[in-house]
Formats: sequence, structure tokens, C-alpha cells
Amino acid sequence: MFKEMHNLFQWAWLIPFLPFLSFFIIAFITKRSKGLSAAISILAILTSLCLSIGIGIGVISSGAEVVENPVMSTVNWLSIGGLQINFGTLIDPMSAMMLFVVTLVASMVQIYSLGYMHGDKGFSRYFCYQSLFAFSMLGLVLSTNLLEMYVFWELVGLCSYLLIGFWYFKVSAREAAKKAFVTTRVADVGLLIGIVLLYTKFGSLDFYGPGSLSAQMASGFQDFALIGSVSYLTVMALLVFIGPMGKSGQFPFHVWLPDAMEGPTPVSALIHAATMVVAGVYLVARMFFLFDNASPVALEFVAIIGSFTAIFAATIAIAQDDIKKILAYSTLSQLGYMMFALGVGALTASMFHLMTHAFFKALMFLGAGSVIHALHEKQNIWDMGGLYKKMPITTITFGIGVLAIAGIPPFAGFFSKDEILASAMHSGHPFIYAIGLFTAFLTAFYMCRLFFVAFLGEEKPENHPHESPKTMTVPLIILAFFSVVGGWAALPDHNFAYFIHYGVFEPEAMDWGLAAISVAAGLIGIGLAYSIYVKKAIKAEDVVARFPGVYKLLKNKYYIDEIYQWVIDKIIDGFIAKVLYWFDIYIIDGIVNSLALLVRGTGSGLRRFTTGQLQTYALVFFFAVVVFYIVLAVGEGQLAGLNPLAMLGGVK
Amino acid sequence: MTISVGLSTYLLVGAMLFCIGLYGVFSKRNVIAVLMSIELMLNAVNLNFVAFSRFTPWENQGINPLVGQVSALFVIVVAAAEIAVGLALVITIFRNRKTTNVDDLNWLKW
Amino acid sequence: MSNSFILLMTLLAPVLALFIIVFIPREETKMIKIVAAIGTFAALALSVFLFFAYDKSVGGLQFTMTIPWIRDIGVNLGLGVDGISLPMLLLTNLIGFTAVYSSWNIDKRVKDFFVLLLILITGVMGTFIATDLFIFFLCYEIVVIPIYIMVIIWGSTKRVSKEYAGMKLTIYLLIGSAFMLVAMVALYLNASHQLAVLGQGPTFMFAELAQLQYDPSFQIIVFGLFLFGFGSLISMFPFHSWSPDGYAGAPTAVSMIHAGVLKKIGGYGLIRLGVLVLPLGGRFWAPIIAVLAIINILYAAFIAMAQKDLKYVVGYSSVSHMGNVLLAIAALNITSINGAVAMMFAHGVMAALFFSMIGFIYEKTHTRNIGDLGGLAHQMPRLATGFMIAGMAGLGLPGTVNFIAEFTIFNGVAKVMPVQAILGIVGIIFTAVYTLRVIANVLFGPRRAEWDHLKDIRGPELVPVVVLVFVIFATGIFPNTLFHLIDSGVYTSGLAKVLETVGQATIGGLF
Amino acid sequence: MMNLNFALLTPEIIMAVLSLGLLVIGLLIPPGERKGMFPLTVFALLGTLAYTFYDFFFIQRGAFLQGMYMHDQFAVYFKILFLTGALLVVLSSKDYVSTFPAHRGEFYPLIMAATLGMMIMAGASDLITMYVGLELMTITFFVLVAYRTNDGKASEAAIKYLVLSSASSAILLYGISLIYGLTGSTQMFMIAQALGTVQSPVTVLAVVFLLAGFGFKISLIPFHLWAPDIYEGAPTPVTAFLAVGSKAAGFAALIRFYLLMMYSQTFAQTGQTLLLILAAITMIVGNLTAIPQTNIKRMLAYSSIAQAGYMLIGVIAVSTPSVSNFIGGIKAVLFYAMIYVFANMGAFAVATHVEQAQGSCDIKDFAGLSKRSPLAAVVMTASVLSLAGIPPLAGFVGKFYLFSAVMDQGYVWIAYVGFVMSMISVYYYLGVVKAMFRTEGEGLPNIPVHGATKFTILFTFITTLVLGIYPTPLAQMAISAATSLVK
Amino acid sequence: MSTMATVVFFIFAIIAVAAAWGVVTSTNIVHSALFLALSFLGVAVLYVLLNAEFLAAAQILVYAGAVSILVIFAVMLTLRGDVAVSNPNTNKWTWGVCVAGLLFALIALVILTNDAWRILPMPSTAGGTTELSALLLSWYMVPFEVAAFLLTIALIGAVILAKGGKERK
Repeated sequence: MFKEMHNLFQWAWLIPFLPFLSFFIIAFITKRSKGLSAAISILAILTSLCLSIGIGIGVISSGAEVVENPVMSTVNWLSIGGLQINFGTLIDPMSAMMLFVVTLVASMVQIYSLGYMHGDKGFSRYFCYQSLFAFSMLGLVLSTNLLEMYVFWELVGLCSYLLIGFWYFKVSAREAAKKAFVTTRVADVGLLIGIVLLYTKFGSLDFYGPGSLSAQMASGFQDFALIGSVSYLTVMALLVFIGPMGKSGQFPFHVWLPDAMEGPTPVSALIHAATMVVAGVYLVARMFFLFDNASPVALEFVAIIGSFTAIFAATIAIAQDDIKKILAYSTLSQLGYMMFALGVGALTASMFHLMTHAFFKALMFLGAGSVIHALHEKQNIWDMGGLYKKMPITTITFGIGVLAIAGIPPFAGFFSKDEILASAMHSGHPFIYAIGLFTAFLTAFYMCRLFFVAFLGEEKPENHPHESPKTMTVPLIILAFFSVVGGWAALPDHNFAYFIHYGVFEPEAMDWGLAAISVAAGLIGIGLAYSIYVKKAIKAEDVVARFPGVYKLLKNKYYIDEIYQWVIDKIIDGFIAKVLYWFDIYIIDGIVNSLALLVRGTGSGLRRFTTGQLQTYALVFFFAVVVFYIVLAVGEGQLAGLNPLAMLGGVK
Repeated sequence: MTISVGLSTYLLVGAMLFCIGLYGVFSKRNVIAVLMSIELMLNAVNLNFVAFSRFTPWENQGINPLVGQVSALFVIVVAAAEIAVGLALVITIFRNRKTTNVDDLNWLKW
Repeated sequence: MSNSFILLMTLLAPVLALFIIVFIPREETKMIKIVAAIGTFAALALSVFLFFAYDKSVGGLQFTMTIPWIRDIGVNLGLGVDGISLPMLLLTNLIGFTAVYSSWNIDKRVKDFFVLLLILITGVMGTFIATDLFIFFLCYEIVVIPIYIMVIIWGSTKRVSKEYAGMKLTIYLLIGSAFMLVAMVALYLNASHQLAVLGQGPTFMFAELAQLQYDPSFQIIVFGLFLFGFGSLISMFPFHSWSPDGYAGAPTAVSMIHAGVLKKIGGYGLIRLGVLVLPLGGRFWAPIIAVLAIINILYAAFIAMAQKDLKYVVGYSSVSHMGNVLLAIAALNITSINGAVAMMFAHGVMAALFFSMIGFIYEKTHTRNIGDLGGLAHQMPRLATGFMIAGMAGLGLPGTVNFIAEFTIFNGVAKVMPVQAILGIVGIIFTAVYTLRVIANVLFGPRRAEWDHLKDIRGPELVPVVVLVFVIFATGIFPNTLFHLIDSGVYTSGLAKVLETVGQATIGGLF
Repeated sequence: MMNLNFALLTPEIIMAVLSLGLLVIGLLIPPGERKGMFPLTVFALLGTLAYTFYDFFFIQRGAFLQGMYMHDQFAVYFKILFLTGALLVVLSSKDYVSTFPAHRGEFYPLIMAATLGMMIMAGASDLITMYVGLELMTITFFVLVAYRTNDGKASEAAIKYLVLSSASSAILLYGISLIYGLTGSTQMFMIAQALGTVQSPVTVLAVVFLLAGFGFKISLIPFHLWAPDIYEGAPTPVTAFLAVGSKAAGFAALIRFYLLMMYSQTFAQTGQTLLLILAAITMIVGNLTAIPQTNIKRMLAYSSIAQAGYMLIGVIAVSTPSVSNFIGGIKAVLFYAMIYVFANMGAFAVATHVEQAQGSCDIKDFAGLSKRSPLAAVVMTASVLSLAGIPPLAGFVGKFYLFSAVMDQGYVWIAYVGFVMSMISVYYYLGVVKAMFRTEGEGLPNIPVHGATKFTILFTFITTLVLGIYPTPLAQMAISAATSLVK
Repeated sequence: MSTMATVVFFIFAIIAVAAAWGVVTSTNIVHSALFLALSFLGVAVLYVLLNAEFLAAAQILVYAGAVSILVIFAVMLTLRGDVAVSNPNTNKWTWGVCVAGLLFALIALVILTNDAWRILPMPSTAGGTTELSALLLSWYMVPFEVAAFLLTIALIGAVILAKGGKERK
């Protein structure tokens, strides 16, 4: 069985290649025809989806073999003295899961976009970028080594840049795109440094296989202290982790993600909720062996950053009014969840949450998109209200999403979130567990706030919402389905953990006690939101009035953006760059110019020696003769011969 | 003690003439005077040549002592040619610039 | 060894075009442009042929031609390419060819322009394919004066006047070359004394010069002189200040060639002449070069952020990128030298594309001030695409050859100088910042009515975009096409052996 | 006993006869029909030149009157140089001559007389012969400089030249007289023998005096002050001839004299250092002072001062008495002197053309020349760049020879000065280039070149270019000339 | 050497030098010219003392005769204003004194410290005009011819210059 599957897995490169082909065709051939471009793109991604499903089935049917031995097929990409890099595909359960998630969400989003982007001037361009993104993301998923992953990592960053700035005529979109790219770029520098240094040490960047990083670390690699008492591997782990922090929007690199909502909503759904942003989590999962071999500091760091981001973003989300911003902060918070899951060593839980989150967050974004589409680009939840009447499908599917994220059984989020919290508790991180639990409560609260205000609240007369076309609702329904059933993969008989785990597989039973606590937290959140926004038992304004400072702080996202802006404007642009430019013009160039001036000035001065006076010339001439004689006589030691006393010899 | 005139005395006279001529070149404002001073200098050189020729002690080395006189003769010829052209030039410049004053010859400078 | 004349043909193709143009009447501008295009295309075609015909498994100098030239001092008319010079040759002709098309809209003194441009291209090409030091210098200095003339006629006056910019560029490079000449003569004399002992005549051939042993202190001094000369050329801090001004003043084609290839002569010379012939000198200077290179990378990137003129941005960015090349040379190992050569190629293509696009923007809008531009993607999407690809290549996006070059460099550098490598990588951030700012402010943003009359690039104007973008991606996606060649060059030119011996002394393990 | 092979003197005799003959012809034919003078002169010079080439390659080296007058490749090389210079001057001055107020017929014979003087200087191995040759050249130049007899500037230049030159001759002669006093001879070989290696204050004094005399002719700083004024005031073709001919003749004499001192004296160390410093100062001051000049002739004058500095380097390179090094330095000077002729003549021919067409010769008169007379602009550019030593023009190879010769002697610092200064010289040369190319010279007439001028500038241009790319033939000639000197 | 000759030497040497001094100090250009002739005569006598009778004759003919007359003619032709102040000093004359004095000191020092030159004349047989002419026309043939040529050229040149540009417009 495995053998045949092995052959199948070797064709995995087709999965990213098809979207790439589609990108190519759209960019160079069919750009003028909107329909054709969209058709090609969707056809390509659907074919990839089918292939991914095939691979997924193959992985499941291969069972233990593929779990233990990831299937790699590689070709040489770069081979020079001191540097060998292969490119290829890596099939293991994790990548198969990701393939499925990515292709599924991407297909849904692309189909959805048919309706959402209808009539847009850049329709073909949109699908062109979408295909490029699909290619990059799938390539990232299938990467066999760090460099390959970095390549695609950057490419998804590029796609994100292009798609956030899709409406490039909007200044806000332009700025958001730039911000996203620069922020992730900053973080990627850490990753790149890590890659470069890892390569110089290990001579390989492969994840698995003979001579790979994991193999070398597993087989008695001697770690050593590098900076102070921090060990080499720890430093590497931290460096590598900086990249994911940027891409997955972990504090302090989270600033770009909310702004990225300037892009078309389907893009937010695909890239900034379901797929690209989880690439960071995926990378950490892939490199988990590094974190594991490093000192515990590395994983602690991941856990702390993750948990902090989770609660930090959740608190901000409470005070936001923009539907997409709320979802964005929610995404940040959930990404924090995944990160700290990894930090506490729960790779399985993290990956699981990654998957379920992809379904329900994509669902909610698309739902939000549907609403925005219906309300003609209105995004403030307080401008909405009563949408359930006109948009039943959207409302129901969105509601499923809300329940899923709130961790209400049997929806997908319940299983994954619970598993994370349980892992945190069991691995001996009660504090992080507490944060996670509180975040779960907050999550339930603000999501329900959104849902209640936007969908259930009072109808606004100026709005004339209508249900979205089929192209948009069908993907919603499909995603809603997965948001419901996705979590069931964790059930013992489906055994998600058997396929995706790190180290020795230990089946873990559900801890129903902890599950009950987290469900309770979710329910309390929902209840609170209900009482405030539906029952109006507690006036939101009163709460705000009681904590004006806190509200303002949350509303303004802790002023992080402002601080960054200040640093960039005042320190980097306003001071360092200006000072250096000044230095360059007036000091470096000044030296050059003053040398030139000196030369010219000397010339102008020297010409004054040529006075035009004949007798001056003669004087100089003969004076020079005298001087030369003296110089020569001194130099040749003939001065003694000139002793005037010699004259006393007199005339003979 | 009799005072005898040796080679160095002649040379000293030559040097004096030369330097007086040189001084004339430096200090005279009239171009003709400058030319005259130059003639003095050349004359001094001639005196040198002739003196060396007379006192030359290498007669028995197969060196013709008259070379100095020949040289002096050439110098006289060249000096004559030079002064002729020079005076012609003075006339030219007088015609063009209405001056023979060296200080005024400063159109060309810097 | 039999002589191959294909390189001579490559070299003479533009010269032939030049002679034809001289006899075309001044008014026949179209004809002049076509002849120039044909001449450069012939050279490009030949160099592409060479690129694929070169036998990488054998390596070494191929297609050599050695004709005794100035017998009394042992100069040979030596031409030949190896894996280091062949990419440079290809680069030269790529840029030469596209430069002709980037200048397609020139209407002022067309004949003069293309004559000078062809001289320029020939000179640069000769520099890279010369196997004789004398010919190398000869060709290098040929290019300086045409550049000056082109700047003062077709240049533009911005922050500084074009006369000033041209003169600064020219004198700066010439002063640099003065010191190189001293070094060259010293090297030649030293070698000829050694050869005289062996009973051989003097020579200027790189290969023979490299085989002799030089006194360490001699090497240090001579390498230092070369470093000053080539360092000025590659715009090493603090000798870089000619570069942004020069590019800003120069017409498009000159900026393209200057930033694209001429600058690379500095790096090429440091490798071919500095490291290969004077390895001990290289080892002595390497730490200093490394520090200056880091300054180059960060300092120039910072300054680029403060620029308001497009050409200044790219000018400073090229200074910054050349820091990478210098850093790679300072690292003195096989990987980094590979990266250095690749970086020169990559940056050449990228800078040429960038300048070409800026040239079109300037030609159409008559401004290069970033503040005055905006939203050009509306009116000129093709130009915007080219511009953006250039920008993305500039910030080392994977998929472009620039990324691989940078990665290779950092990899090589990290082996010996991890801290410098980290600082170098940090430079990427600032590159991203200024590049993205420029892209955002020039291409994106609200549509501006004042640019509505502009026509997108089309016809001949598209050639630079198509050719250069193709090269960027083709070598970026399949790096081995380029890197195998460079690698074979590094190994078979003797560089690898030199680097191994010299490198031993600097490698102190990681950290 | 006496070697009286007059055949060895053929070029000199031809020149003398031709010069006098042309004078007579000029007197005989009526003033209106003197057009024929030009072709006659050209063919006479060409014939002589052809003969000297034959002389160079096929006639054995020999001494006339047992070493009073040398006929060696060295001398013949310089004769070729002078004749080429004279020929180019004559060719380029065809139109210019018609602007002379009078005596146009005598111009060419005088040029030939000056050439004869130079030839005598190059051949003389007797100090008195050399002196007489020098004076022949110089006195002729007095007349030539003042040839625009109604031009105050020309007269001023001539009188300055006359006074200073005579003063320098006087001191040169004083030096010769001292040498004569020491050795009893004026013949170089005998002087060398007699002086031996002994040195005394007198020898030093004589050397300094002679150096001053020759330094004046080659316009070595600080004996150079005459040059700018005279170059500016003289008619442009005469300036050209002064720059190329007079200077080269000075070098021919200086080299012979220097070798003499080398063989006979141990004065090498200080003398060389002094000369090196002088050469350095000459290069620096010459080039720097040229920068602010606005008159092209004056600028070229300063440039030619600087060029003297470069050439002097080659002379200094003849330091240690081993044959190979001798050749290195002398070859370099010979090579450079020849290419200097072509480069300078190219520049001056264009300047002559512009001055003749526009009446003055300031750099601003060259504005837009690239449009108004493209060929002239290109040739001017090539010529000045050759002077600056930019490849692929001949000046580069020349400088390379010079500096490699001196560096071989261990004087590296002078090479720095030389190379850096030649690059700085590009600054002012480019000033001319800028004037010619930057604008299109609105309001100035189109002045295309024709006929003899066109031929001259094309010839100089092509020669400069070809010798820059393939210098071997000239280098071989220079080598054999240098070898003949030390044999 | 006889005392007589010594006395004659000193008289005429002093005359020559004093007259030369007169040339450069007189403010009357005509006086200068006359002093010049006198100085030449003094030197001519010294030539006789040095057994160079031919040269003495040439000196008198060429210098004292021709050159002096020529100079006086030139003075006549160019004289403007008062003849008594026709030959003033420039304002650089102090410098002139310094440099000329320095040079003289130098030369004098060199001459006087040279032992080899502190010699008295030997009885000399050489010095006849015949021998001189033989030398002139054999060994010094080349410069002799060139000098002749030089005189011709100088003649023509002087004519060209003096005649000026009035031949035709």
C-alpha cells in the first residue's frame, strides 16, 4: 500500500504547480478576459484540492509508515562550493492536513470571490494574485527544508502585500500593504539569520532525512553555550522563532495584521485568517525538534509570547467597532493560542486548532464579507443590525462560526481549544492555562458582541441588505459544515493525534473536567454579551464611563502603532536618516568637494606667480639657480670644498 | 712679492661682468638696456672661455688650447645675431605699443 | 593553443555598429538606433551562445585568444572567459542591449549618443573578457570619458548640476585608477623581475601573474592601492559619494550601464586581481573591507530612506548593495565569492531595470521627485510592473536571482564572520523600507489627473522590461544555470585553492 | 684621419638648402603668386622625412668629425620627430598664414630653419655645436613668435622670449665655459673621459648652470615662467612648434648631457633627487595652474609644462648604469616625445583652426564645436585626452612607459604624483571638452575643417589612436634609438 | 708675467668692470650705450693680454663697433621724453641686487676655492690666428656653417621684424 502511495506522493509537486500555471496563464494570456481568468484559477485550485484530498487519503491509508517516514522527493536547486540546496516536496500527515486546509479554504474563497469581486476593475489581476498565493502557500506547506520554506514564506508575504494593496488607489490600502510587508520583513530577518547560521553549523537545512537538521540533532549533537549561558540551539530557536512571530502576528509584530484588513475581504479570509498567518505556527511545528532540543527557555519564550498575544489581542478586540478589525484581533488572539500550545509542547493541539480555526475563521470572514457586500462597504458593526432577517444563510453560518470559536461543543473550536488548554494544564503551565481560559471567555464575549450587534440588533432603516448570491453562500455553507464537523477528527476513533504528533505517540483521553471549565468560560462570555447587547441589562456606555482610561487604551490598541510610528518618523526618518544624509553631503562629500576646491584654489593662487613681468621671471630663474646650487652642494657633500678659508691660500 | 695675474683673477673679472650684466637684466626698465646687459653677460662668458684657453694646462694631453677661443668666436657671432634680432624686436614693439618699458609689457600674464 | 576569435567578434560587434553609425547621416535617427540595436544584439547573442557553449565540466579560461601585442613590455591581446567573467560578459551585453532600447526616445543628438554608448559598452565588455592586465586597464579607462560627455549633454540637473555630477564621477574614478595604475606597474615590475630570474620575459597575463609568489608586505601595499581604486569604483564607503550624484545626473542608459556593469568592474577586479593574485594582501585588508562593507550596507540604506529623488534612492541603494559584494569578498571563501559574483550579476540586472524604469518615468513625467509622483500604476501598469519587479528584486525577494545571491553571500560570510553577516542581513530591513516606500508613493495611491495623458510603455520600450525581468526570474528560479558556471569559475580559476590557503588563517569556527 | 662622411649630414644639408632655396624663391616670385610655397614646403619636408626614415632603418650609426657630431638612431629619431612636427605645423597653418600682415613667403623657410636648429641640437655631441644649433632654433623662434608684427601681444611675447632665452643661454654658456675650464674640451666624449668620477664644487656649479639652460628650453619649473606668456602671444602654429619641437630638442640635448653626467659623475643621488622633486613640482604646478586658465593656448602651455615633468621622469629613470634600465627610461622619453607631437599638434591644429575662423582662442570660443565642426571637436577631445594619458590613446602607453621606468628605479612616490596629476589634468582638459560638447554653440558660425587642416587633424587623431592601441612599431623605434645612444 | 702686463690688466679690468657698472647704473640710455662700448674695449684689451689677438679684433669690430652703433640707433628710434631719465631702474632692483650678488658670491667662492685654477700662465706657443682658422674650418665645421646660416636667418628675421606689416594689407 505504502509503495503505491509513495508514487502518488511524488506527484505532490503538481499541487502548487497548478496554481502557478494558472498564475502564469492569467498574467500573460488571459488577463483581458475576466471570466476565463477566474475559471482557470478556480479550476486549478479545485484540481489541487482533489489532489490534496487524494494525498490525504493516501496518508491516512499508509498509516504508521508515513507518520514515521515522511516522503520526500527532491531535486537539486542550488549547488555550489559550500552550499547545497535541494527543492522538493515533503509529504507527511502534517503537510497533508495543511494541503487539505489550504486548498479547501482557497477554493472556497476563490469561488466566493466570483461573487464578491464581481465587477471589479482588477478582476483578472485578483485571480492572478490568488493563484500566485495558492502556489506560494502550497509550496510553503510542502517544503522539505528551511530555505525552501523561506522562499515560499517570502512569496506568500509578497502575495499578501499585493492583495492587501489590491485596491492600490486607496491610500490606506497602500500604506497597510507596505506596513505588512515591512513588518514581516523585519521579522524574517531573524529567521534568515537563523537559517544562515544553522546552515554554517549543520551544512544542511533539511527537516527530515539522513543528514538533516533533525537527524543531526537527534544523533548526539553537542549543544554549547553561545551568548553567556544561553546555548547555541536556544539562540537558533529564538532566531527562527522571530520569523513566525512576524508572519503569525505575535506581539510585538502584530501591528500589520489588523491593518491588512484593507484588502478585499476574501483575501482577509484566506490569507490573514486561515492560511498565511498560520504559516508561522506551521514553521514552528516543522522545526519543533529544534525547540525541543534547545533548552526549555526557547519553548517557554514561545509560550509566553503566544499567551500574551492571545490575551492582548482579545482585550483589544473587545473595544473595536469594525467588523473586520474584530475578526482580525480575534485571529491574532487565536494565533497566540496556537503558539502557546506549541510552547507548552502540544504540537498536536496546536495543529488541530490551526485546522479548525482555519475553517471557522475563514467562514466568519467570508460571512463578514457577505455582510459588507450587502451593506455596500459598511464595516462598523453599529451601522448594521437585524441582518438575520434579510440574510439568513449568512447569519446562520456566521453564528456557527461564533459558536465554534467560543468553544461550544460539538463545534470544531471546542475540541481544539479544549485540547490546548488541557495540554497547558497538564504540562505544568497553570498560569498560561489561566490566561488561555480567560482569553476563551473574552473570545466568546466579543464574538457574541459582534454577532448580537450586527446580526440581531435593531434594523437600520438606511440599510437595504440582501442575501448574497450563490457563489458566496455555497462556500459559506461548506465552511460551516467543516466548522461543525472539523473537530470530530480529534475523537479517538479518528485519531488526529496519531498522525500528527511530536515524539512518541501517547494517546490522550479527553479531560472532561477541564473541558467543562472552558465551556463554562465560553458560556459566561456569551451570556455576558447577551446581557449587555441584547438584554441591555448592563449598559455598555456605563462600563466605558467607569473605565475611560482602559477603554481608550483598548480602543487605541495600547498605542502600539503610535509608538512604532513615532519611532519610525522621529528616530529613523527624522533623525538617523537625516543625520546620516547630512553627514554624507556635508562631511563625506564635503571632504571631496573641499579637496577639489583646494586644487582649484591652489591653481588660482599659483597662476599669480606668472605676473607677466619679464624681470620677475628672470629673478625667479636665477634665484632658482642659486638655490639649486646650494641644494646640490649640500647634498653632494661639496660644501666643505667651498670653505672660504681655502681662499687664503692666495694666488700662487 | 710681485702681484701676478692668475686664472682666477680673470675668472673673477668674468664673474663680475656676468653678475653686473645680470643685475642690469633685473633692474633696467628700458628694454634696450636689458639687451645691453645681456651682451655684458655673454661678454663675461667669452672672457671665461679665452682665459681658460690661455691658461689651459693640458696642452700636452693633445688638447687644442684654442677651442676656447673658437667657442668665444661663436658666442660673439650668436650674440651679434641675437642683438640684431633683439633690436629689431624693440622697434617692432615700440611701433605696436609705443613703449620700450619692460614694466608695461604685461598684457600676457596669469 | 589555438586562438578562438569568437570573443573578439563579440567585442567588435558594437565597434562595427559604431563605425556604421559614424557614416550614417545625422538626421537618420531611426536608422542609427536600429544599427545600434543590431550591434548590441549581436554581442548579446554571441555572449548568450558563449554562456551555453562554455564547458563547465572543464572550466578554466575558454575561447581564449592570445596575440602578442606590445612585445617590449609583454602585453598580449588576451581575451578569454571563465566562470567569473562570463556572467559579467553576459550581464554587460544584456544591459547594453536594453540600454539601447531604454534610450529609444532620445531625440537630441542621436548620433553622438549612440556612438558614445557603443564605445561605453565595448569598453566595459573588454574589461571583463581581458585576460591581460594591461588590456583590462585599457578597456576600463576607455569608458570613463564617454560617460562624462554623455552626462553633460544628456544628463539632468537636480540637486547638483549635471556638469558637477559628471566631473565628480569622472575625476573620482580617474583618481582611483591613478592609484591602481601605480599598483599595476608595481605588480608588473615585481613579476617581471621574478620572471627574469626564471629566464622569462615580462607579462601582464592574469594567470601568470597569479602563479608567482609575492612578498607579503608588497601584497598588502598593492592590494591596498587596488582596494582604493576598485573600492572607489564599487563605491565603497567613504569613496561612494560620486555614485548617487553621478547616477542622478546621468542619462538613463549611462545610469544603467554604470550601476549595472561598470561598478562591477570594482568587484570583479578585487576578485580577479586582488584576491587571486594577492591573496595575502586580501587577507590583511579583509577585516577592514568587512567593516566598510557593513557601513556601506547600513549607512547607504539609511540615507536612501531620506531621499526624495528616485535616482538618488536607487543610487544609494546600489551603494548599499555593493556593500554585500564587498562583504563577500572580505569573507574570502568559496561560497562567498560565488555569492559576490552572483550578486554583481543580480544587482546589475536589477539596477539596470530600475534605472530603465525610472528613465521612462522621467521621460514621460519630467520629474523624478517622489513627492510629485503617485498613482502611476493607473496610467502605466506595464511600467509599474517592471518598476515593482525591480524593487522586489532589489529587496532580495525569493524567486529573483538577487535573493540567492544575497543568501549565498550571507552563508559564506557567516562561516567566518557571523557578526558581520548578521549586520549585513539586518540591512535587508532598510532596503525593504525604502524600496516599498518608493513603490508605494510612485506607483500607488489615488489616480492623478495630471498624468492621465501619459502613455504606457510599449513597443521598443518594452524590451528592457521583458529581457531583464526574464533574466531576473529565470536565474532566480533556476539558479544552477548561473551558479554552476560561477562555481566552476571559482574552482578552476585557481581561486578556490587560493581561498583555501588564505581562508585557513581567518576561519576560526563559528563565533 | 678626419671622418668627413658628409652623407651622414644629408638631412641637415637638405634642410639648409631647402630653407635658403625657398627664401630665394619667395623673393623671386611675385607676391601674388606665392601659393606654390605651401606645396613646395610640404613636399620638401615630406621628402626629407622620407629620407630620415630611410636613414633610421638602413644607415649605420656613425660619428662625424670623430664625435663632434653624431649620426645615430637617437639623433635620427629626433629628426623624424622634428620633421613630423614641422610638417604638421606647416599643414595646419596653411590658412592661418594668410592672416599674417606680411612676409608670408618667409614663414615656411623660417620654420625649416628652426627645424634645422633642432636637428643640430639632437645630433650635436659637442657643447658648442649644440649651443649654436640651439641659438639657430631660438633666434628663428624670436622672429616666428613676433611674426604678427602688428600685434602687440606677439611682440611682447617675442621680446620676453628673447630676453629670457638670452639670459638662459648666457648661463648655459657660463656652464659650458666652466666645463671647458675643467676639461679643456667641449666635446662630450672627451668631457666624460676627463671629468671621470671626480666631482668638485665647480662641476656642481656647471651642472646647475647647464641644467638651468636646458630647463629653460624644456620649460621645467622654476625655469618655465616664460612659457605661458610666449605660448599665448605667439601665432598658434608657432606655439605648436614651440611646444613640440623646441621642447623635444631640449630633451634631446638634455638626454645627451645627462648621460654624460651619469657616466662621469657620482653625483647621481642628490642630482636625481633634485630632478625628481623638480619633475614632481613641474607636474603639480603645471597641472594645477592650467586649471583656472581660460585661453586654450595658455592652458596648453601649462599643460606642456606638466608634460615636461612627465618626460623628465623618464630621463631620471636612467640612473643605474645598466643597459636595460637605460633603455627603459630613454625609450619612454623618446616614445612620449613622439606621441606628444601628435597629441599636441592635434590640439593646436584645432586651436589654429578655431582661432583663424573666430579670431580668438578662448575656451568659450570652442562652445558647441561638436556641432559646428564635429571632426575638430572629436580630434580636440582625443588629443587632450591623450595628453592626459587616457586610453586607448597613445598618451596612456607613453605614461605607462615613463612611470614603469621610474618605478623600476625604486622611485614609487613620483609615480603616484604623476598618475594622480595626470588624472587631475583631466579636469581642465574636460573643461574644453565640456565647452565643445555641452551646448550646440548657438550664435557661433559653423566652421567645418577642410583640406590640409582636415588632413592634419585626421592624421594626428588616427596616429594617436593607433599608437595607443598598437604602440609596438613606435616602441621598437624608440628602443633602437635608445640603444644606439648607449652602445 | 711682467709687471707691466699686470698693471695693464688691472687698468683695463677695472675699466671693463666700471664701464659695465656704468651701463647698468646710468639713467641716461645713451650713456649706457657708450659705457657698453667702453666695457667691450676693456675686455678686448684683456683678450690681447691672453694672447687672443684675433678675438680682440673681432670684439672691437663686432661689439664695440657694430653692436654699439646698432644699440644707439635703436635708442634713437625709440627715444621718447627726456633722455636723462631714459633708463630708470625698476622697482625690483633691490631684488636684483640680492640675486645677482648671491650668484656672484657663489661663483666667486667656487672659483676662488678651486686650487686647480689658482695658476699662472705658462709660456704658450699656441694661439696664432692661422691655427684658429684651421680649427674653425675643420673640427668646428658644423657649427661654423650653422653660425653662418644663423646670421642669414637673423638678418632676414631682423628685416622682417623691423620692416613690419606694411607690405600690403
